Amino acid sequence: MVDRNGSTDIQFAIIGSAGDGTIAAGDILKRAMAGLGYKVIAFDIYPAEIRGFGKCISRVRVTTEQAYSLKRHSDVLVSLDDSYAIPHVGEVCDYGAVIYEASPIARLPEGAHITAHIRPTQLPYGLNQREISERATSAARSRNIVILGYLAGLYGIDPQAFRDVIAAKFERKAAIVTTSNTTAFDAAYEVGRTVFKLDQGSLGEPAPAKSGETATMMTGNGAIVRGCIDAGLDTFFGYPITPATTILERLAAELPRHGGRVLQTEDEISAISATIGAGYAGARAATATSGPGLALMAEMLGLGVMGEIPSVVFVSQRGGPSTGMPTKTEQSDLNMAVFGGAGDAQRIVLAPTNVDGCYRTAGKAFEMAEKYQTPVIVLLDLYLSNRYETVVPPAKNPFAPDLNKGLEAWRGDGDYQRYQQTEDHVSPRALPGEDGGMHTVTGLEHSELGKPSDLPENHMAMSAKRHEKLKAALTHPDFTICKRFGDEGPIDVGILGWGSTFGEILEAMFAAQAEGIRCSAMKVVMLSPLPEEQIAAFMDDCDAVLLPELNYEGQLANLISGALGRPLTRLNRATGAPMQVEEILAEVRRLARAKAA
Amino acid sequence: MTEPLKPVYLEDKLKQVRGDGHLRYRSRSLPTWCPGCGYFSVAEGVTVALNRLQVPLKDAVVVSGIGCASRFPFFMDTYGLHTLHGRTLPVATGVKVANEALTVIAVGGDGDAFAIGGGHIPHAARRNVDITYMVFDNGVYGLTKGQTSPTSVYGFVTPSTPYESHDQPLNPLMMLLSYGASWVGQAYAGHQHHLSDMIAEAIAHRGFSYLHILSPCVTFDKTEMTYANLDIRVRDLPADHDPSDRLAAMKHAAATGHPALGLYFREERPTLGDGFADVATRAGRKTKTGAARAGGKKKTAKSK
Amino acid sequence: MAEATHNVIIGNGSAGNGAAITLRERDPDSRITIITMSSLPFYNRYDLPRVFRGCHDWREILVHPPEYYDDNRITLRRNSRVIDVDGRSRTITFAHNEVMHYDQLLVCAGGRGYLPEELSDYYHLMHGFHSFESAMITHDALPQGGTLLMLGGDMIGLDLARTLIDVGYRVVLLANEYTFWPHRIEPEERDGFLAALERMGLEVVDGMHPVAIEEGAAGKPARRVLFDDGSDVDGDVVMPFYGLMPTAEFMLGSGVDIERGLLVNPQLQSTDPRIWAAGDVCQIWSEADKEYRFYYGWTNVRQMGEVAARNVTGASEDFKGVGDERLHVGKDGYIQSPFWEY
Amino acid sequence: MSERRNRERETAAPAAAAPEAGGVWYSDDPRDIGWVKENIPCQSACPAGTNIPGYIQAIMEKKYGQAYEINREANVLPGILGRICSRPCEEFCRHAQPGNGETVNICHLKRASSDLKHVGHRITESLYGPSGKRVAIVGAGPAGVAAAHDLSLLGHDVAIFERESDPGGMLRYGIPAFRLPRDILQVELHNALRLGVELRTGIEIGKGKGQLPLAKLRKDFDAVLLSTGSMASVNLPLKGGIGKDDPDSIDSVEYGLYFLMGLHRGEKKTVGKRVAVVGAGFTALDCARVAKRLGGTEVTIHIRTAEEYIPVTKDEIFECKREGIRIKGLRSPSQLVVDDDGRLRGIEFAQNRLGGWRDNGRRQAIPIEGSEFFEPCDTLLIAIGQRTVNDYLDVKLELDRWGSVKADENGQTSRKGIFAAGDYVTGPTTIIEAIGNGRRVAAGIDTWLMGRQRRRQVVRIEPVAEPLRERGFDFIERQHMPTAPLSERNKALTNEVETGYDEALAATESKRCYLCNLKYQIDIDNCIYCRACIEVAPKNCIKLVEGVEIRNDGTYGELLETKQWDEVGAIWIDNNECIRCGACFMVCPTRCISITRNEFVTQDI
Repeated sequence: MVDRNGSTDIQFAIIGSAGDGTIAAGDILKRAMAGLGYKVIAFDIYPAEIRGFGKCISRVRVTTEQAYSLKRHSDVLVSLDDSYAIPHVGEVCDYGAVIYEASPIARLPEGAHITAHIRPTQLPYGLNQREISERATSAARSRNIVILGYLAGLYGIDPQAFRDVIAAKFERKAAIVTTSNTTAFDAAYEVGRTVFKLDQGSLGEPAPAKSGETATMMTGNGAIVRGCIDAGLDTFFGYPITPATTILERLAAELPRHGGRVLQTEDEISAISATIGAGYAGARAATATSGPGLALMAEMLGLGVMGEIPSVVFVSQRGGPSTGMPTKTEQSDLNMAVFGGAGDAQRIVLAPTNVDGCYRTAGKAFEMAEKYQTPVIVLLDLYLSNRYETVVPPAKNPFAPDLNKGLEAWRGDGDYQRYQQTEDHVSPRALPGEDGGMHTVTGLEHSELGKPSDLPENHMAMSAKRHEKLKAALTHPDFTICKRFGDEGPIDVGILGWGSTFGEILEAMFAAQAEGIRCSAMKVVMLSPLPEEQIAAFMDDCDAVLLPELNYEGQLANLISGALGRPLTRLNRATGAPMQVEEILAEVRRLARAKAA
Repeated sequence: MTEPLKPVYLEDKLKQVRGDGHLRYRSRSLPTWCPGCGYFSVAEGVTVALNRLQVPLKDAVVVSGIGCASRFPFFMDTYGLHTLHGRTLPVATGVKVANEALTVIAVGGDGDAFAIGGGHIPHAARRNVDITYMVFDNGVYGLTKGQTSPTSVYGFVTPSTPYESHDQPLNPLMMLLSYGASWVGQAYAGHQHHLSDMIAEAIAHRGFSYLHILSPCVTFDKTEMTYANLDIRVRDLPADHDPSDRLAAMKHAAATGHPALGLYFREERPTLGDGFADVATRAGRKTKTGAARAGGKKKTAKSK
Repeated sequence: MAEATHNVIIGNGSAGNGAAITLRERDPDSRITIITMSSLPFYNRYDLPRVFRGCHDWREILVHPPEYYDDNRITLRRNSRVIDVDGRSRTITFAHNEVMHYDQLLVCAGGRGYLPEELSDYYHLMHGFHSFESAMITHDALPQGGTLLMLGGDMIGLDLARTLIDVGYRVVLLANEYTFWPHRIEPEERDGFLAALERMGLEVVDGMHPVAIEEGAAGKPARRVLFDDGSDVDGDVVMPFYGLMPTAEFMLGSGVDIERGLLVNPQLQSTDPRIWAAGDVCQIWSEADKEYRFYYGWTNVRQMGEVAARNVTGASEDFKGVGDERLHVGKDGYIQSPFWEY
Repeated sequence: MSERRNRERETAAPAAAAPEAGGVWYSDDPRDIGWVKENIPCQSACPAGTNIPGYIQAIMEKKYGQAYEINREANVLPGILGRICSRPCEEFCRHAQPGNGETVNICHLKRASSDLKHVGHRITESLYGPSGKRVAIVGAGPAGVAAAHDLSLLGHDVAIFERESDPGGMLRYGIPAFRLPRDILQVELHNALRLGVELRTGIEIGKGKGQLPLAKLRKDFDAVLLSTGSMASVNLPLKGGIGKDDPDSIDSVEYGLYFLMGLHRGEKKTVGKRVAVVGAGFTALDCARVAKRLGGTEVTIHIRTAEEYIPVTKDEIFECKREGIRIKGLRSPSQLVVDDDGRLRGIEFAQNRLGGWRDNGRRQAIPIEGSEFFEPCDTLLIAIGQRTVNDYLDVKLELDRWGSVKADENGQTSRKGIFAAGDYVTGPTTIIEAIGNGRRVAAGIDTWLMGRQRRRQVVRIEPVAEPLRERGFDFIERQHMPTAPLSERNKALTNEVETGYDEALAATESKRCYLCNLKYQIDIDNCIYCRACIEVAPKNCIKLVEGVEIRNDGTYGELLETKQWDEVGAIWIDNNECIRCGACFMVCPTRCISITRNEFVTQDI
């Protein structure tokens, strides 16, 4: 658990059945560790059922320096339900610990208890989870808290950090909930503290916080919310859909405090409609959904493009097509985000690669929507939306409050032309209520005046206008549209990536460099319009280019090879699970060997 | 419980339960609803009802949308169709139009029905398509973990309405009565036997029957539509209520403080199927309109 | 294809491991499971005194590396306590409620330290030495250069005493009839042996009868032992060494014969043809002595495991106690015991 | 709703049961009787059928007097049994099942009910009117006293004839005072005999002169009950010509039973330093402990088999050992070794090996040829068993092959009107068995005298509003009986070793009882199969059931479980696994789980 250079790198995996409080336990654990100043990256996997059945896993990686992805091997596995945990025992590293229920209720056939599967190289810790909980609270419900107390005791982690989080977590519930859970925690802490320790190691100290910085822990969705608020979001319309729901919930709780308005509509169609309406009226407006919802919104987004109305749509991707795998992660809505809808309907598509990126991208999305008068789609995925990272919020608000090229920019004579052709293809935009700016927005193709017109040259010109204005986004101030990491100059293997997968890509790159492979990685944040020059330049440096993404078709690979016509190696995974660092590394090695040969 | 309690003997009960044959309508796999969920009661009711009506498994189709309630088809051994959020009724209509012989049961939760699916209900009702629509109303979004729903009480605090919801709840019974549903009833998951009776009646009714089922969500609603609450609040429709009196029915439906259980409204009128039959005859030659009407009233063959 | 025979061994000590590897050699296809209550793989209990020489990581006293079990296709069940064995259905029930079937069962559960019932009220005031865990706890309780009050002695205790004295602790031995257990010594030899112990640096108190143990008063050592004559002695740690008694409770329901230990014939087979025993847990019929008797010491125990395993796999071999079991005083004037040779 | 529910209950009503106000029902349905037998294992294991959960709940509610009465109803002498009972109940306690912890200290709670009841506590017994019948009982031991109590309660005139100067039999003459203080014995016997039982001590029945012939007794009374116990030692034939049938022929060798009886008659007894006791019963242990107190330094009990197989409680063995007594197994004495002037030097034993099981559930031991060895000792006490004597009989009674009087389950011997009970019939057993048998025979005598059975056993089923326990109780440790310090024990033969529970200890221990007489049942008519109860169950006690095994006697056997939804006919509580924690009751959404108290009561017919 304490690695070579003495700094902490320990990954916990808590596995149980839905209803065991697995996810809640993981949540308390990561918050407590972050509270102690550790860097945390965490990701939960849970089934669609609310309770009763289905596997839940909460993985929490605690490090001194921020890690970029989860490890394949966990150092500690806690089983709240052996039937689900047993297949994962192999995930525990040598001299890693396996903590399990020592006295199950039901008679078990041979092999049904986890002790049958723990390797001699792993450390078994039997714990009477249920009994400790029942002793402390007369009910078994606190088993998930019990294992936390045990972990704290076992690894000498400050129990107060947990007590605080527990208190905070159950704040809105009856006081008894907090007290009984704390009792259970303390009881188990004592057990963990006094149990014979099979491994003498304890956690290394967290890195001291830089002065003035207070690191907090956020999910991708949490960072989106923070970004929205800092960017001055006015209205938000949403409809619950996994994994975007928490954006709605968080904004519903927080936006009103900042003068914004949130409404849960009856469906996605209504949500995007209201968003477009508010955008027309000059509000910074947004909605959030997932693939199926985006599909419903396609037509209305078309109106947004056609009417050149600012709007921001956050799309957290999940396994598709159709209802697909609502609780599994995937990067397969890229095509729909970039191309979806009727007609030539280009819009800006951004894809942050980590939680901190979610914050910046969210804010910048509003700047761009406003500045370039277009819908902006921000592509997340379940893995990024739900995973926790410790981030340091910027000291001062980095987002421009108002970039609207307003009526005052109208220089022409005669009637105000909402769609006037200009240098930068962006027309002055009057907002309802502004004198002298009256106009009509329509989904019909229209003239500069906004009057319906299907003249050939007009449609050509307007199409050009709607596409050309977006090019400026490629140089939008203070925003990373793509970025290169790792070795400079000529490269054996270059890795291109987008979205959440880039974390694994970075870890793989570091590993490859450690093995002496000249390796470099580039993340592409702006997917439409595509930063073709930078990508081309990067590919020039590389003998081989690898593009790992979580979909079956290789959607970004198609986009790039379509745009640049260059060869690249695809690594497509559509398993519903995040990419494995080892998978990427193996591919990098293969390409490096191929080059050497 | 201090009421006199005579000994109950397991094997007598097992004989009764396993003997009557309603278990055959169940799937093999156990329902995945939260333990305590009212939907278990509905599931029990539907199997009992189908058994009572002797509907062959092959002729029953259960159609649902998205949501906890919509998992229902998975727990039946009949034909099932798990469609998209809110799109239950159009799909169910299609099934019925394609094969009049089928017993089509559409089910969904309050969100699926009255939020995203709300637009479809009036049309299914006025067409009087001969299907049964059961809404399991727990007044909350379960599958997305506890947000407010169209039937949630005013002032409901949920993750999406942390400062209380400020929307009035819909009154589904009033809606359906005004939409022109030809059979409207209400039951409660806590009253298993009455529920089974109502489901049987609803399925037997010829035309669009709407059964509203009050069904607590034990996971996300600890305060409003709980068993404890409903046990006290629910009452039976007065014995003298005349189910052909739509206005009287609406009066009862309006009294939401103490939801009344039972049959609110029933009328016999041509179904969508009759309409098709009528069109067919009109389109054809050599038939007298009158005969057509008579034929229209004839009950289309249901293999019940 | 038929299931491979499942040979289950209860106990992960030298008997159990001796049996396991022998079984593996003689029956390459069989399933072998070793069950142990400990959370550690097989370590050498005779190495436990090393804990007081600064060896605080159990990995250092493992007899085999953990991989050994996988390499030999031996399933090791740690933290697993057997609460019942049913000879009729040939099943084992674990404390964690799992039920396991066996074809042949080898009971090598060993023994635990015996504590005379008179002193049972004071158990919580004594320290143990039966496992790495308890040795560590004792180590932590014993201040550097502190005093150990050793009740009885016995060869395990005296072995520990040798080490403790060597690394600068003080050992007060309250000698009694168990002091040289399991050696059977003649009354006239006794004083000679006690003298030898004193030569080795132990402080021997003989003929005193402890009746109670107390926490030491403030400022005094942590423990105090009171004698029937009203006198007492102080020390930091009190450890009872009254020899071993077999760990056989879990076999009571199995239907096999038990007196103190499992009663087995010279082939180490119990009264249930599919249940065998080896090590400190079994009482072996000795035709010579016309009694059921115990055989102690690493060599004996290991030997028993191997013999049992061979007989399980078809051989019919009698166990004969190995080596000279007599205690004697060596040239250095110190006590020499075959039990210390391993 | 509850109205709707009632309707269904009506239809569910079985013919067997009969109603009573307040929701209480009485049933003689074999399934209900079977349930009580199966689900209250402690009560079933008690030869006297004591309502154990009943009295423990009373103690929990601090109603000690009531607890005492519940005991008296079944076992007549709670204060005595609370001390020296062999506790067949405790090994069957559900709390002792794997994973449930340690058995409830049932016996010591019984003692608590007697110790803690108010001084001048009022004994409540519903008396029957005088029957005009007269019954003579021979022998005032446990069986005789129990029978006397019941018969007098049933309205008969009872006279007990006792050879010794005081009543009690083995209680008084066998068991040492440090286990059973004599004042307690006195009070308890008095309570049992106070209903006008005429006690005639110092009278021996027999054909000898000065003795009262049985024939006369039979003439003067409507019925005679023989309960003279097994008051003779089984002889130990030893090689070497000495003490073939009478080891007393040399000093310092004596039969344990006579040793104890002499001691309790007031004779002076002494022992040497090294005392050997041969035998494995309570008598052997008592001998050893007495010897220790009389100054024996090295007291050893030699047994033929092994500790595991001897018929005494573990506590008793443990206390023995604490007092410094050693137990050595697998040996049979083969001969006494005596020096020339006839003084005992020691015993020669043969090494044993274990044999098969005897039909009384005990192990056999087989001596091994040529395995003899010598053990020195100064005193030898032999307590290898007791036998009945009936050479005194002047009336011809049929005997069985062991020479005991033949009697049917009602105690009726071959001679009408002459009954027999207790160890006298069964051979040496335990006090509680003797009492149980005495009471059964008393019922038999009553039926015979009155010409019909007057009482029967039925199940009383009473609704209980809510769970009486909480899960937390199950984790309370077993409260051990406080004992006098070793130093105190040897000071006097009369110093009681076990000092008894105080109120606090009794309260704590009583909480541990699962109250197995509570029956948790799911009303299938209102169950919606939602499994909320299963989720909260602390054990594997609530099951998805497709059927149930029904035994020939009409009682229930195993539940047939299924995990297949379309096979699940019922969700049912397996009361054999249930620990009565009430979790399911609290959580059921349709409140279809009921609790009833099910217990045996005797009804007049």
